[in-house]
Amino acid sequence: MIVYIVLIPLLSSLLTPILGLINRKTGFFVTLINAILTFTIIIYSTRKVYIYGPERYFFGGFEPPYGIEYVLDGLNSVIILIIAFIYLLSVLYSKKSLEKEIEQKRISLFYCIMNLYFTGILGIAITGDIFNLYVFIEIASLSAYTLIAMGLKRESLMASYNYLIIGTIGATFVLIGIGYIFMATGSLNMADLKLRLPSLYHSKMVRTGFTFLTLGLMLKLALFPLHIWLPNAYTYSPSTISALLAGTGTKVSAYALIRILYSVFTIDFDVNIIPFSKIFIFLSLIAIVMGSLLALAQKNLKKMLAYSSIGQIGYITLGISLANESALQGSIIHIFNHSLMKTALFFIAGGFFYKQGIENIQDLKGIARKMPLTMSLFIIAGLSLVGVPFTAGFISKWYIVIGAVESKYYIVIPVILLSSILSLVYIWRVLEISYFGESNGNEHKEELPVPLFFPAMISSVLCIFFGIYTELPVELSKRAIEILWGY
Amino acid sequence: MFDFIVSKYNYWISIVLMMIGLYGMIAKKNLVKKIIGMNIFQVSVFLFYISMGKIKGGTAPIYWEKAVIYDNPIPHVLILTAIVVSISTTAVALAIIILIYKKFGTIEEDKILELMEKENRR
Amino acid sequence: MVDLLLLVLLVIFALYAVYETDLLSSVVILSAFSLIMTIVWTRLNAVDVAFTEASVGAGVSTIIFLSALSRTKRREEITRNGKKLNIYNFLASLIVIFTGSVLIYGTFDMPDFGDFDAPVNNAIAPRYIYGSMAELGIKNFVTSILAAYRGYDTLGETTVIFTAGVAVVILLRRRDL
Amino acid sequence: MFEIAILFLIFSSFLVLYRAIRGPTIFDRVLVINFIGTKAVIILALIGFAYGRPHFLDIALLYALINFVATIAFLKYRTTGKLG
Repeated sequence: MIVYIVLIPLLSSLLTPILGLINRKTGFFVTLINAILTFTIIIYSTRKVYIYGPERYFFGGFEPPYGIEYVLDGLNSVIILIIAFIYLLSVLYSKKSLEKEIEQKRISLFYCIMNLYFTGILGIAITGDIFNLYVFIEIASLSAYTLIAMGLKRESLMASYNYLIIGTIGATFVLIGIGYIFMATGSLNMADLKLRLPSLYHSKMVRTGFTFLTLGLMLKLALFPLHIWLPNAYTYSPSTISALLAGTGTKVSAYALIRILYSVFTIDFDVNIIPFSKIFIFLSLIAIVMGSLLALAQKNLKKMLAYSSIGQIGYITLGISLANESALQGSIIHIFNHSLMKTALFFIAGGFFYKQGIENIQDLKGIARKMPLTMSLFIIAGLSLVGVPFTAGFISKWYIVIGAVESKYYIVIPVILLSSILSLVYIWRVLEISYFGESNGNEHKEELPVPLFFPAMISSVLCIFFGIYTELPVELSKRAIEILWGY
Repeated sequence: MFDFIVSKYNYWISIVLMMIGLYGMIAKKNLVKKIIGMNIFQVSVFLFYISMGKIKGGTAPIYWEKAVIYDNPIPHVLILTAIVVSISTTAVALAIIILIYKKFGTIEEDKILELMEKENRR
Repeated sequence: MVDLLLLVLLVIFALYAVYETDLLSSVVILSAFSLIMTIVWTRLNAVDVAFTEASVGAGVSTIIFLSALSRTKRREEITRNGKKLNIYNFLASLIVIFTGSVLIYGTFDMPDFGDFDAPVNNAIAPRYIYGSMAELGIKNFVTSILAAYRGYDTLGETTVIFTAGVAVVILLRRRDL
Repeated sequence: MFEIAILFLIFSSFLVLYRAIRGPTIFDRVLVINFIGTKAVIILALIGFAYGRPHFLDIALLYALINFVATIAFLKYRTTGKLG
């Protein structure tokens, strides 16, 4: 069954341009059917994994170290669940939003690339082979470059080009890292590597390979000093794509990092043998603070959200590098929650652009009186971003703080508090302008059209829902931890 | 010492080549030049992979009655895949560069940044 | 000896391709770089890879570069604005030297070049060399791995080409589709 | 025997390197590529014989073809300023 998770998006990406020759409107429907079908299969197989344990599929029937395998276990089932959900929402959103942002004659090819991107990220999440990971990283990246380049402004081309250069350096670093590890072990299968590596932990080759693998993934993940490509890429791409990339792109790299750190290498290697943990806790803390500070300085709404993403990525890597159960659990829940809330915020920002053509925060004056419902969704998602109790963002931060206390890194607590206050400030700035700013002109109500409003509503309501009923993310992430800690 | 150098020089030269390419990618301001650097960088990584599959006295991994030792075929397979990935990246990058030239009228990074700043100030 | 000479030639070409300001010459030199690389790979017995590089690296990529140059500019313009550029170049070379030294540090306990007992050659490779003929009946081991054992990678590779093709069409095509 | 022949050919490639780097016009460089390409064909054929596996001749043939195409592309670009 799990083989269809990648094959259906791939098939639909072939189908979209062909059917697009007949009628342009088919692109959307094929993509929608694909998203629904994939999501259904993922729910079904996640449930199966949850009940019966990890599922494996051998391609061509060749057993693992020799052939390539798919593995679906507790960890990546969480990730593909959220990815498929965000993709479904983005596809629903895209129909109306793309009408204004993409030339209609290119629409079917655009959907084709979107499906290829979906194929790529699902492929990264589900593969059990380390070289296959590289191939799918390239599929996802190539389609992401193209999607970003389709933005309305000419800056989008430059953003796409910069992402291409940095992304290719990252991917090639991953390739070098795979080469070094392959040279030391002679194997490419993740499960097999986990067995072969421990006796080689003191080899310089393995350490260098590890360094380059993590460095490459950090470039893709946009951790603070390596983040330069992210703000422009998110700002200048079409609204649907901003939301899709913010919800899935960096999350999948975070997943790949967790997989490499804890499932290919072991926690003993990360913490005791090399000083990985210390360096990255430090970097993540800087990322958390700097992301929020830079977000404060922005004039453009989407750019502000993009910089806030950099801060939130800091939380994820912090949880990963603290390397204990609660922190890692917090990190996985944060991947889940941050996808929901950032997607909601980008949907709403795209909605402002669709309805009023607004991009800068300064121009939002009085918009809350024109679109009260939309603005209330913005408040919900924004508060969740800040981490107010009873929202989803609170849960993940809580787990990370517990993890920090367990590892006795007390400095984490003031930093998280500081960053929460900073994010409250930048969310508040938007709210203040939109509620109390003097608007010029008419103030009759005009909400977003339903196709734009509905996905934004779903994702922001879920932010509250998962803040109160925490069972689903907590249980799923607990299962993921069990996989990583091996019991 | 001499043995050490002789036994490693192949890897070292491929690393030197990688670094030449990486320098071209980072330091050069011309957009096409960056892509040329990228090509050199990736091809040198491929050279590194192929070097690790070589065995002294081995022959090409195609069945042959007289063969005693075959070279390791796995790196060859991986690199066949990677070459195609590399050429695809080049193609997409050059397509973006053509569009950039159409919209900005130049392919020098500094000039494009200047143009973008002017636009933002307005 | 032959291999060393070829590698030196590679380094000269690479340096020159990065240094040259005339982009057309740079592309020409890059093509020569690929040609020499093909000979190196044939010396290392990677026949199939050399095949692909000869057609893709030296042929297709040169033509792609040329068609891109024909729609943009031929010359790289060097703007010399004094110190700023120098600091930038200095930083770039610092990053490059650091990366390179980490990579070279990693080579210190690598198995020697051409070592039969290296782990690469003993973990999963023997199964392909001695078993694939009986299992699949293909004389070329590279082909049998590419098409059967790691066939899924090849599917990914094809998808990458498809992605690149659609990307180029969507970015550059002016007519309807 | 074959090894020495290969060495000589590589050495002759070094000789034309001067034209590749100094070469005042683009034609000098195209000529260099053509020259190196031709040498490469012969070297590949020789490597095949040196290793006792004449299958390598296939690559040499492919090589000769590709070399030709690239040169044509260069010259077309140079004369018309366009490709296709």
